[in-house]
Amino acid sequence: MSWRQAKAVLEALIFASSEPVTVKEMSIITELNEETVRILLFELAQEYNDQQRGIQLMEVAGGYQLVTKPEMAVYLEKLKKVPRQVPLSQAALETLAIIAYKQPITRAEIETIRGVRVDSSLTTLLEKGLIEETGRKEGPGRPILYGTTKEFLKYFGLNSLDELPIVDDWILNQQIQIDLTAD
Amino acid sequence: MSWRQAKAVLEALIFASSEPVTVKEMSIITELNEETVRILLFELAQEYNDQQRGIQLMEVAGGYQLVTKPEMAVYLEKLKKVPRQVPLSQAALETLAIIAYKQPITRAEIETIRGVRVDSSLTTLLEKGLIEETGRKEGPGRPILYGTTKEFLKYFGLNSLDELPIVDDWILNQQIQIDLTAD
Amino acid sequence: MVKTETLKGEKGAYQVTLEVFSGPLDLLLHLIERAEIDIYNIPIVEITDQFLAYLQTMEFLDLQVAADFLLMAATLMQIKARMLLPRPVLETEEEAVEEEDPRVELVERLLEYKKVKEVAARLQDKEREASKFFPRAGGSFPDLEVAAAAEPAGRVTLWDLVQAFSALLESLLPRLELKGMPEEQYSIQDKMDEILDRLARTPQVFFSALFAELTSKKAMITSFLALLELIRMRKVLVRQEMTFGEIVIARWEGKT
Repeated sequence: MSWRQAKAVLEALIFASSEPVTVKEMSIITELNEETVRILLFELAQEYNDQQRGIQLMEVAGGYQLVTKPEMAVYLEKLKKVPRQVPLSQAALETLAIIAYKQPITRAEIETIRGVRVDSSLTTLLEKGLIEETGRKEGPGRPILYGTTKEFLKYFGLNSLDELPIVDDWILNQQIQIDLTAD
Repeated sequence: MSWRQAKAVLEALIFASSEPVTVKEMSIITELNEETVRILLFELAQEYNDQQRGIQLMEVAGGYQLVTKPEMAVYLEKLKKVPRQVPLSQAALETLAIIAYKQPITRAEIETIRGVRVDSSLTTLLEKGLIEETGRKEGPGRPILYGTTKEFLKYFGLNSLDELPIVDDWILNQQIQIDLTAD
Repeated sequence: MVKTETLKGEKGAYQVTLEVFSGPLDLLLHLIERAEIDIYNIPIVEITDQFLAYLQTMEFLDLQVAADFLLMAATLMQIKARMLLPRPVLETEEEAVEEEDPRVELVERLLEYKKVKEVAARLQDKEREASKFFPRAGGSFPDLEVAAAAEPAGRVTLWDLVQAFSALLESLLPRLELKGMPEEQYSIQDKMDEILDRLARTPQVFFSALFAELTSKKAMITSFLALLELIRMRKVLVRQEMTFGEIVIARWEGKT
């Protein structure tokens, strides 16, 4: 496989997949090592930019996906055939914020923080696939624990949970990396 | 809008649309006449070919759409077969653990242990080929029995079911809980 | 919940815009912020009255008042009652310390909730940014759903960056010294803008390329500090595309 062909294959793979494709997967399929795949992807990303294309390569949720460039949004909104998402409500966003930073967490714990019942936001978030049941908490009633999904990362354009905005003195997620707290 | 920009807009429109986009629609959105749109599309199609890309522009009934090139099919097939690198969700793992240790087991029995509906975990595990239907239980409704597959052994690097860590019932339940709250 | 309720008055339809709150804590926080009062010293009588007045307004407008709001009203009235009770004469200092302000728990909840609101607002920003990027929607290939691994992206730690920078400085310093160019006068802010401008043109820049054209050590350090600031502000991402490869600076994805 030539260099150019390899890039074409990667483009086709990322284009055709409904989920972000990981370097590892591309490496297995093309039988090229991961380092080579990364170089190819880097070049591909460059080409999308240099050539002033309408689409670009994006690293999201641990993989790569093709998306339109942000400056195209104004045109895309004019075409009905382009599916659009309804933004989340304030209530759903607050519930999601708590889950994202404090996962795994039970419904009762979320309700204590928000001061309201959260049944309907939980239903919305579960339906949208932004959260999922991750298990059960020890103790009376063994309540369901909730956590965020890969779809959550995709939805907010995040590569991993580490990219969640930092809130001062609300360092709840232990996964937040040292590089950001180092200063 | 420059010539190059117009092409980028058309590319974005065709890419993000759920259905083929017509010349008329593109003309309205870009405020360019249909003849110009056609020329732009022709050029765009050329570029996809000249540059040995993985995708191409295709005119289909009702407009234009982007598709992968036919020679990419072989790689796309492989994409379907790439080993799943995603660790199973906690919910699926919990279900799988119960099946592994208590097989053959019915859905209702799993649900009694887990205390939640397990439809989606079962679907996932069936899709991944980690479990299969092994028969039907005697009695009312003759419910389906589930058991683990050879794929299950491969997935966890086991030679046989005997290699599963030994646990008694009590520990099994505890173990699952510990795993779930570990992080 | 809706932002605007259309109400039918006697003289025809008119609109009333209501502040809609996502919960009683949201309303309470709003009242406190509007009154510009110290959250640690809430004038409970005043705030309780305002809270109840809001509920009355809701009822008056025939809008359903959720049970959670009523519960909060009860809590507020309870606190109010406790604060209005004549304080027992305290015999010792110890007792005085033990006498807890009935507002403490509420204040703690409000502070915690305030953070939730802050995070929700930031998530909303991210949502807005991400909504500008449209994925492919058309004719998805059947069965082609690929489960992607949460592969650790080549993240770079601050320490890696500092090391790379000192290595770079070491290699470039002789050249800088020879040039003897007049020193540039740049602030960190200038350099931050410069880096962002650059990333606006090309989404990714090699770490070394950021410093290649600089003519003094001071300029390089200023640039480096600017880069660190941008990382802290999460305006840029730093990653290593290859295991032993160059460090790459990229625009924060989703941000225009």
